[in-house]
Amino acid sequence: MDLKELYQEIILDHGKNPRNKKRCKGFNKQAEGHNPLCGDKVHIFLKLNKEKKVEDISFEGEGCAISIASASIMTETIKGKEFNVAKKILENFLNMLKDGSKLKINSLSEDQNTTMKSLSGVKQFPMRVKCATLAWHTFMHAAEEKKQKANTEKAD
Amino acid sequence: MDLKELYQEIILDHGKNPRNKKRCKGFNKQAEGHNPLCGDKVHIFLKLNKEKKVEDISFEGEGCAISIASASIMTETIKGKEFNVAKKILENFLNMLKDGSKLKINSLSEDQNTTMKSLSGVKQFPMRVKCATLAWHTFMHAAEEKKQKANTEKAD
Amino acid sequence: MDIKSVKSQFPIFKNKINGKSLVYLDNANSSQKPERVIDRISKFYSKEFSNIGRSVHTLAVTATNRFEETRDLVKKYINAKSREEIIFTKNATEGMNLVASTYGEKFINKGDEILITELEHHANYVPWHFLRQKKGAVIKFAKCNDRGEVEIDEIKKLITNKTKIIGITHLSNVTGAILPVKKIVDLAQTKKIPVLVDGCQGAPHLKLDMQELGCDFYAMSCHKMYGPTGVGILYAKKQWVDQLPPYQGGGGMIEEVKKDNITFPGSPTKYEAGTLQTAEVVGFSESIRFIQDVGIKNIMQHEKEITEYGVQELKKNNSIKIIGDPKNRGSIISFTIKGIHPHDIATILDEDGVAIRAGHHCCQILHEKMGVTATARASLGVYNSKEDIDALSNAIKKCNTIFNK
Amino acid sequence: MDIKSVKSQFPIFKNKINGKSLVYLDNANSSQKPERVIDRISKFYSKEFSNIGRSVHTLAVTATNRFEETRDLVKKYINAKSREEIIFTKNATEGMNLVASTYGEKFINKGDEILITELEHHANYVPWHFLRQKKGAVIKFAKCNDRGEVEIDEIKKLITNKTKIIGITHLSNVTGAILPVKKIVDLAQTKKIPVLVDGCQGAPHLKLDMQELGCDFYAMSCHKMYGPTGVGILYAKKQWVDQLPPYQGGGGMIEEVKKDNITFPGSPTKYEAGTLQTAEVVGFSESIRFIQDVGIKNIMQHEKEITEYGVQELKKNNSIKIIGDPKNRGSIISFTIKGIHPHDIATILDEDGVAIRAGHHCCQILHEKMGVTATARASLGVYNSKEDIDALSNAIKKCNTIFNK
Ligand SMILES: Cc1ncc(COP(=O)(O)O)c(C=O)c1O
Ligand SMILES: Cc1ncc(COP(=O)(O)O)c(C=O)c1O
Repeated sequence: MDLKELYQEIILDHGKNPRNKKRCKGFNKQAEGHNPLCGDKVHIFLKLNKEKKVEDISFEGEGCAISIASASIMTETIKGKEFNVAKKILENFLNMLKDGSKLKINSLSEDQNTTMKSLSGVKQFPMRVKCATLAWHTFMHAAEEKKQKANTEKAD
Repeated sequence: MDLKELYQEIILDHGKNPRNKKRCKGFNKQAEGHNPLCGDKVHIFLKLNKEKKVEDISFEGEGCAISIASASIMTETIKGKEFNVAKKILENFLNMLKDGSKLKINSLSEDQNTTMKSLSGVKQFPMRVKCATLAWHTFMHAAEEKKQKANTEKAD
Repeated sequence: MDIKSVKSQFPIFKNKINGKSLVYLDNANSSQKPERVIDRISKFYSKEFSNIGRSVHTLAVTATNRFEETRDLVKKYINAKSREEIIFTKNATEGMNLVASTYGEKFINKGDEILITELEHHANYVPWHFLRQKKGAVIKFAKCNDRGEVEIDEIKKLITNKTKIIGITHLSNVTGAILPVKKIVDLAQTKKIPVLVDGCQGAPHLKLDMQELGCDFYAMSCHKMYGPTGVGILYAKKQWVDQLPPYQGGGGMIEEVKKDNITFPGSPTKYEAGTLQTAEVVGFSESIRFIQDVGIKNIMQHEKEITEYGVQELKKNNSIKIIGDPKNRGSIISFTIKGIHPHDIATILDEDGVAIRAGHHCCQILHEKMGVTATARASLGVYNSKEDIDALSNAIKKCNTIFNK
Repeated sequence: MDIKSVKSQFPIFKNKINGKSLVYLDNANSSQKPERVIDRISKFYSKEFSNIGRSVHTLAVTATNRFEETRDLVKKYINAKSREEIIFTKNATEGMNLVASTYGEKFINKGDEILITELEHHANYVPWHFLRQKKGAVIKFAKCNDRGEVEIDEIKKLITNKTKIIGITHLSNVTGAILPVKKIVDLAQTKKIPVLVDGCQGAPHLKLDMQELGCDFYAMSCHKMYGPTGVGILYAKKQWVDQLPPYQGGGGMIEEVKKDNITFPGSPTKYEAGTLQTAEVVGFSESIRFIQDVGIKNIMQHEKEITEYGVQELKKNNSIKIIGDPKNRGSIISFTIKGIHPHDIATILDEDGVAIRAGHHCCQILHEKMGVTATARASLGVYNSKEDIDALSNAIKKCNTIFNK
C-alpha cells in the first residue's frame, strides 16, 4: 500500500477544489447516494437530453477527499458524453478499481484518462473503494430513475 | 463417582415401589413441582392440621428412579412430624446433598436415617441433585401455599 | 472415508471420561469441533482481530473480509441465490424468532392460521405462540403418525385460505424422520404460502440446496455443524428480506437516523444489529471447509450405515423400545427401556463414557402424544463408528443389570 | 501497574501492521483479547465442550458448571443481588432490544414518553423507535451541551407524568463524557421511572456497582471488555425480570408446553432461549479475571493518565479540534482536523499502524447536532501507553503534510 498512490496531486486538488459542486441549472434527473458506514453523502443532478446525452451534471455532498474527488472527476469526465458512453466509462472505472484493468475508452482525452487513472490507487485500499464508487453508482441511479437511494452497503 | 452409591437397593426399591404414591384423603394443601429440563413432575398432597403437624402426605408424579424414590422417602420420613421438624429435616437433607453434611435430627428412627442417607450418593452426580430435591421443594411450596409451581430451574 | 482420520481431527476424543474413551452420541444437541475450527478462532483473535465493517484500518478490513467471505461460502454451500439471503443470527432459535416476529408483524392478523407439526422443536412453536398471544392467530398442528413421520396429507388437510405460513422441521430431533420438505413446499407454493424449515438437524446431516428445496426460510445452528457456539444462519428468500421489516435495532443496521425518523438499508445489513459474532463466523468457515473436505455425501452414507447398525443392535434388546420407525431416518435413534427412566439410563451410560441425552428434547407436544415424559436419545455425527454403537449396547445392558438386580 | 507486562499478555501485539507495530486505539469499537481468554476458549472446545443444561452426561455437567460459574462471577463483579438479574445476550444491542421490547410491550402505550439523550448510540435509540412506530409512543432527547455532556437539568426538564422509561449512556462513545448516572437514577426514582443504562463504554472502563448506581437495567458487550465476540450481558433488577414477559421463544426457556398454552420459568431461564454462547461465556470468565488481576482501579488510573496526556498532546496541534470537553472524561478522544476528512485521517494513520475509527460512531443524532458527518476517534484500553499517543500525534502530522503539500 502506498499513500502517495492514493493521495495523488490530482485527487487532492479535486478534493479541495471540486468541479461542478453545485445544483446545475435545468437538471431533469437526480439521485441521492449514501455510504452508511462512514456517512459519506452525495446528491447527483443530471440533465439528460432527449438524445440521451449528458448535457449537464453536477453534485452536492459531503465526504472524504476520495469521494469528493471522485464525484468531481466523474462529472468532469462524463459531461457532454452520450449516456451509453458514460455507462461504458463507469464500467471501465469499476473494473479498474476491482481488478486493476486498464481504461480503454476512445472518447476520453489524454487529460481525462490521466485524471481518471489517478483514482486507481484506491484499489489498494479496499475500505476506500466505496468512497470512490459512490458518486458513480448514484449517477446510474439518477439516470435510471431508481427510487431507492444508492447505497454502498447493498450486499451484491 | 460410583453408580452403586447412587443406585442403592433402598433407592431402587423406593423407585420401583414408591410409598404414599396416591392422592391422600383429606389433604388441605397441595403443590405441583416441575423440573423443566428433564420433565420430572411431582404433585404433593399435604394434610397439615391445626397444630401444624403433618397428619398425612402423599404424592403423584412421573420421573426417574431418583426423583420417585426421593418423593417416596420424603413422605415416609415426614409423615407425622411437626411442620418445624419437617422443615429441619428438609434443611438437613439439602445440606447433605450440597456439602455432604451429616444428618443430625433426633426425631428420626435409625431406619429413617439409613433410608435418607441412601440418597447421599446423589451428591456425586450434580445433574441429578435436582431430581432428588424436587419433591422436597414442592412440599415446602405446598406448606407455604406459594402460588408458583416449584421449579428446579429457579436461579438462586 | 477413513473414519479414524476424521475422528483424529477432533481434540475432544483425546480426553477420558470417567476413565473411559468418550463415546459421543449427543450430536443432535451439539457437535464437537475439529481442531481447524478451534485453531481458526485462536488465530483470528491472536492475529487478525478487530470489529468489522466500521473502521477503515487494516485489521478491520481483514476481519471484515474474512467475515464476508464466510457469507459467500455459506451462500455457495447451501446454494442460495444471493448474499442478501444469508443472515447471521445467534442460533437457529433466533432465526425462527426473527421470521415469526417480522413476518408475523407484517402478514399475520387475528384469526390467521399458522401451520406447524407435532414434531416441532419448541424453537419452531414458542415464537408462534407469542404471535398467537399478540395477534390472536391460530396455531394448527399437523399430526405425526406412528412411525414418527408427518405425512404430506396431514399438512394438506389443515391448509385453509387462512393459512399464512407453514413451519416444519427438516429432520425430527426425536424420531429422526426426514420430512418431505420439497413436496410440502411444492404444495404450499400452489397456495402461495411461505414455508419456514427448521434446519437444525437437516443442516449438519443432509445435502443442502435451497434451490432444490425451494423453501422460503431455512434456519440453522452452526454449533450443530461442527462449528462454534453463538452463531446461526437464517436463509431467507430475497423476496422476503426485501419486504419484511427489520428485527432488532442498533448500530450497523441503519441508513439514516434523524430524531423523528430512521431509514434502513437492505438485507443482510438490516437484520444484523450491533457487533456481530465475528470470531464465530470466521471460525465457522473452517467447519464448512471441514464438511466439504470429508464430503457431505460421504458423511450421509457413513451416518446412514452406522445408524442402521444402531437400530438393528438396539432392536436385539427386548427391553428397548425405539421411538418411531421412519422410512427415511436421519442419524437419530430415540428409545426407552422398560422400567428404567431415561435419566437413569443417561447417568449409567455416562459411567462408561457414553454421552447421550435424556429428556423431552424440547419436544413436549410430541412426547405428550407418545405418552411418555422423556426418552433417551443417541444421535450420531461424522466421527461415530460401529464400536460406538457397541459401547452403547453394552452400557445399556448394564442398565438392565442394575435395575433388575 | 507494569503496562508492558499487561500488553505482553495480548498476542495481537506480536504482529506487524504495514510493517509497523500495532498502535491499537479503536477500543471503544472492540478491545483486543488477552491470551488467557483465547486459550480458555480453545481449551473449552478441546477438552470440555458440550451443550449445557440439557444433558446429564459428564461433559454437559462440566460445561454447565463452567457456564453458570461465569454468571456468578459477573454477578459478583457488578455487585448484583441475585443470579436472576444476570442475563446473557448476544451483545449489548440485544440487551437493549430485550428491554425495549418486553418493557415496551407491557408498560408503554400511545402517547407515553421515552426519554433518551442526544448522546445515545443507535443501540439505545433504534429499539425505542420501533416502539414509537408500533405503539405510538414519543421519544424525547435530552440536550447535550457544548462540552459534550448531558446535564441532569436537561433530563429533569423533560420528565413529565407520561415519562415511562429513561435510557442513558454511562459513558459517551464519542465525547467521552461520563454521565451522572447515579443522580439521574435518584431523580428518576422519585418519579418511579426505571432507568436503562447503556453500559457499553462504562463496563470496560469504570468500576461497576449496581447497588451504588441503582439503575434498573444495565447493558454490556463482552467483546469490549477484553472478552469474546458474540456475548453480552444484561443486568435487570429482579423486580423487572419477575414482571416482564419473555423475549425470544424456544428451547430451554419454557416450563410446560401444551398445544393451547405455554408457561415460562423465572429469570434468567426465561430470557435465554435456544443454545447459548457456551464457549463465549466460559471464555469471558477469564476476561473478568484478567480485569480483576490488573485491578479496575489501576485500569481507571492508568487510562485517565494516558487520556489526559492524549488530550494535551492533540491540543498542541492547531489544526485539531477535539469534540467535546467533558469535565469527567473516559478514555475516548474524538476529533476533527481542519480540511481533512476523518476517513482520510484513518487511512493515513493506518499506514503507521495506528488504528483509530472514523465515522459517525453510530451516533448520527449527535453528529448532526455538532454539524459534522464524521469524526476521528482514538479510544484507549488497558494496554495503551504514552508512546501510543506519540505515535498518534506523529501520524497526524503526516496527515497535515500530505494534505498541505
Ligand atoms: C455506547 C455504545 N452503545 C452501544 C454499543 C453497541 O454495542 P454492541 O454492538 O456490542 O451491541 C456501542 C458499541 O458499538 C457503544 O459504544
Ligand atoms: C430440530 C431443532 N430445532 C431447533 C433447535 C434449537 O437450536 P438452537 O438451540 O441451536 O437454536 C434444535 C436443537 O436444539 C433442534 O434439534
